[in-house]
Amino acid sequence: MNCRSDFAILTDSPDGTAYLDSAATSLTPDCVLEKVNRYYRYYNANIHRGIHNWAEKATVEYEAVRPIVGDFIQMGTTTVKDCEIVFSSGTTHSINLVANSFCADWDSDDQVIISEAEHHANIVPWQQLRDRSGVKLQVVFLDEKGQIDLGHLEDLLKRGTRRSLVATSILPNATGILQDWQQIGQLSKMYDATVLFDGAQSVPRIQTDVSVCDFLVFSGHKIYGPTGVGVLYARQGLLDDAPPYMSGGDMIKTVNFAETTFNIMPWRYEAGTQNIAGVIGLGRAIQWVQEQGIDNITAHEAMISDYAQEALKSVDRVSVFFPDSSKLGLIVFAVDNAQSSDVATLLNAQQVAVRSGYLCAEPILRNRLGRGVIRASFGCYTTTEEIDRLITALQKSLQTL
Amino acid sequence: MNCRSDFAILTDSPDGTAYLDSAATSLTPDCVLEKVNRYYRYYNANIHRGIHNWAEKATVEYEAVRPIVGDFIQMGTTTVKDCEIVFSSGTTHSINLVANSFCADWDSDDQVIISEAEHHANIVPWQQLRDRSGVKLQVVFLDEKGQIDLGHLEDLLKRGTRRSLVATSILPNATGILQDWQQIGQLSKMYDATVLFDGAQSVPRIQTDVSVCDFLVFSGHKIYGPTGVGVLYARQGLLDDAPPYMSGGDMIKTVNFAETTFNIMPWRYEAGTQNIAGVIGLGRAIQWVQEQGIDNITAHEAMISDYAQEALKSVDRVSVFFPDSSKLGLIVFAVDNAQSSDVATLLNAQQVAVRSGYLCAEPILRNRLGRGVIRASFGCYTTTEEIDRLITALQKSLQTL
Amino acid sequence: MMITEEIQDIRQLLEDCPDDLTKYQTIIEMGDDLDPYPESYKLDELKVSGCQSDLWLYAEHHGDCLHMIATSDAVIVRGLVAIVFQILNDRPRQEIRDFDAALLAQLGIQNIVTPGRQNGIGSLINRIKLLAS
Amino acid sequence: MMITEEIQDIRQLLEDCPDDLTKYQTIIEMGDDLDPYPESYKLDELKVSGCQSDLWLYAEHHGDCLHMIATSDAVIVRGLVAIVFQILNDRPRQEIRDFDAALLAQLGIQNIVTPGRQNGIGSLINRIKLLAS
Ligand SMILES: Cc1ncc(COP(=O)(O)O)c(C=O)c1O
Ligand SMILES: Cc1ncc(COP(=O)(O)O)c(C=O)c1O
Repeated sequence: MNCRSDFAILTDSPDGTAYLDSAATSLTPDCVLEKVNRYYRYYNANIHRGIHNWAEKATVEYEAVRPIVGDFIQMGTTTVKDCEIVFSSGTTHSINLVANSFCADWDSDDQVIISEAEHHANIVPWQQLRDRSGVKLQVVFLDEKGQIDLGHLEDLLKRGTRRSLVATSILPNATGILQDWQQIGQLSKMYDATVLFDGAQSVPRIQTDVSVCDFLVFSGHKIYGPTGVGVLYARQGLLDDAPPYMSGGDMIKTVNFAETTFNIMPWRYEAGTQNIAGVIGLGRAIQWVQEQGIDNITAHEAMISDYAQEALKSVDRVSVFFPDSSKLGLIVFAVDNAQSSDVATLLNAQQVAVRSGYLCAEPILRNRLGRGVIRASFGCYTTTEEIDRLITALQKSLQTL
Repeated sequence: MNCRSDFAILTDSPDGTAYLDSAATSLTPDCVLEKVNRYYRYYNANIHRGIHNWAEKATVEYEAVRPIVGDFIQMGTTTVKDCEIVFSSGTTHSINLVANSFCADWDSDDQVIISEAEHHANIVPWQQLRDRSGVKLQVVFLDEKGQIDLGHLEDLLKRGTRRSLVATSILPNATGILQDWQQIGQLSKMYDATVLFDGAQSVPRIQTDVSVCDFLVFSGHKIYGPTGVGVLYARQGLLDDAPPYMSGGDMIKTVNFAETTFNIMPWRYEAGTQNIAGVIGLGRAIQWVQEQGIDNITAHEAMISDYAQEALKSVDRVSVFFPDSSKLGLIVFAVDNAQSSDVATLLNAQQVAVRSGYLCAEPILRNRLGRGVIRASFGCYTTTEEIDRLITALQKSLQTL
Repeated sequence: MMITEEIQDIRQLLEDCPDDLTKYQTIIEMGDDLDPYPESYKLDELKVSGCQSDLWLYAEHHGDCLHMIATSDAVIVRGLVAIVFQILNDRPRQEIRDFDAALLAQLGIQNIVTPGRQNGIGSLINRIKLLAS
Repeated sequence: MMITEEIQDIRQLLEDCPDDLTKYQTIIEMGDDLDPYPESYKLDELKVSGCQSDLWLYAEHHGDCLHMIATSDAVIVRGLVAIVFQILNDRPRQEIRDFDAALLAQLGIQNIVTPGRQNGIGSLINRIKLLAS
């Protein structure tokens, strides 16, 4: 990959940081900032409701992002695809929306199956649903390779009484192990389960395809886009009549004090003034990813991840999480006799930026390791030199710890 | 006011638009864009959980906006004020949060009182609460001056059986008539009601002071800030233990599959990766407003509004909504025998940008006028020349309609 | 005339206008020629939603062709309807179904082809295509 | 010594370090001098939350003064605790209550004074002030 020059933060960075925290948030290419700035500088208006030129231009730019997203996640060529893309404030919002709207009438005859390796965003909303409605919340375990145990998944699906929702991450942020998502989708479909894929980490890294799922969620800020914006893909028909999660302006057809008629998908779920600049920036970010080529990104991140995993394995006292599985985009590891925040602090003192702690995925880390970890994570701009800097800085840190 | 040069969109605008739609969204001064760009160019990181320099810098910048907001809305000088400011995705989100979290255990013994002049954002969430929980939803009417009828409000407060929430707009977007909000707050307090003020239109235009309310909500994009960000001020203690509206990462203390402990205010209500750039930009926008002087802004907008109202009254076939009350920031009017979207379209053809239709406040417009309207709305950058252009363009349009 | 020719004609007419205001005046005048629309047909099920103004559309199959009448309380919408009718009314249904709405962009009128289905004349075209099938 | 003098002392010590890594090494070494903290005091109610690492703090009133012991599983946090103790431990409670935590910014250590109350040593200071009252 040869994209570093697209990022002023990498070329002009005054502090020479090796940024290895892209799984938390990715850096943003200049073209995305330019696109966002153009909105504020040339047509800074609210959308949908205005008749004037700026409002029209803003509406066109905003709505044009739906087909951009649709193409990117391979929704196929149906003409209705705009109606399947809802803009949210992020992955977390998207999952809460499904838990509250799609599952509004679920109860103890229904079950939600998540995996052991989920991010809190894909755990807590389901716990809240369980506590509110009695839905059964089941956890499918990982096998020794870090893959969702399909046998266990099938057991859980078999035992379900009425409706099942399988909600799992395609690329869990606590393992970096790409799941066999097509298989998970197909197996779940055999049992008529609804499938929600958390694509927060995968959509920026692999070609995703929604043909094997019903819902796909991801965040703008992890795919080289702005903060405060996300996507919910929802297969046509699934959210047509559900009670909206959020209500207010622009998601209604007509309001009077007695009752209100809601708008149709996708606007039904986009209450209030949207993150207009954010959505427009997200569209540009996805186009930028397409310009780089998602397959090139996959290959580059796989190369970097292999390189980093091999290098880390050779460092004394370091144990990589699931060492025998290859990783995509991130490596999670721990250091014997050293607390993870100490390691991260000393790495930072050497201008190497990593994450430490429980990575918003406390259950798997507490259950499997009983301790916090360190995570180095990558973007398509990450270089092997940055990995070398990580290794050198790590070795130096361990002399102190 | 002399601030137009702070807005590239006004000085470089290639199409010479007279932007009279600031109540829908305000224009954004260059300093706000610069602040947002600096985040993406120098410390593009996720907040709270990271240990490295960029994460720390982003966290400091993000958290520094809470006291900026607190000062601006005159929270006083308590040291705990950070805990009373929650960042949301906008006014709509803030109101939904209160309706779902604060009112989570409300039922048919409780009542919510809104006014006739509310925006859909301050109607529909309460209808949803009513439909879900049986809460009584009451509507207080306006008097002939467009002010909330305090006698009627008192009647409704008296009749309440257990808890009451009064949720009204300080400056309704469908009338532009500044309410006697201090009186409304004091009267409601006499009856132990909780008071929520919708400050979407007022916070950008007058010095607000939260001493007479419990909740104050407003949006970044209407106060010269970015899209996709808003504020919920909640008096200390009111939201400490409520069930969160949205759940996921960063709003938790600890998660395991059996149960989850939530974080304290305000983070408890900021699930997932926040609109980091948006919040940082909002902070700069509020500082910019303070640099201009909120009192200067009030005076300027009052002057422009008077000027526009007088000018409009002199145009044949035009009737101003509540003609005998002075307006702040916006004028709503209708034209005899002309449909409002026709008028707006012809104004737009002459580079004058206004809103038309029901302004996301259908009930009052349908009930009082039975038709859509035209709204011209102002910012602190609006000039009397722009009003003159409106009048000329309007006269020309009426020759055709 | 072929659809593309109709579009070219209207485009020419509008291009000849010296400014935007005149363009809309021309459009409004075109609306004056719409066939009358009976009050009794102003039914909710004949309403095309998505505009700020009300728009009613009634259609019948005349043989292979689709015959339509429509009206609106907004004179600009009436004019836009007249334009759409000049292009599509009384055409074979197959031709209407195959019509590529993106062609309307050539007319250079803001709002005539709109993103999503929230406003403008886009929902009218969708409804017409539906009725043609 | 006065609080401000202690701060100046530590500041000098840290400023003399040639780079950030050495600075942290110095901090870690300061943690080695902490008084031992009994295992039996590692109770949930003595935990100071808000750090990525565990931090326990136990305090007693000795006359007017506050005497504290603390420990952490993170050696940098232990070092930061040692710094805070050098400044505040065994001081009159009134003095601790009046202490302006913003002064710690002079130490120039990232993370030592943190925004909000979510991470770092900020919650330790808050807890100490609480215990001093
Ligand atoms: C009075 C009032 N309340 C609420 C809103 C909703 O704000 P937002 O769309 O930013 O959520 C608006 C703006 O449209 C408003 O004018
Ligand atoms: C796998 C996964 N799911 C969900 C999330 C939550 O995303 P956000 O914080 O943008 O809502 C993250 C990111 O932190 C993630 O890595």
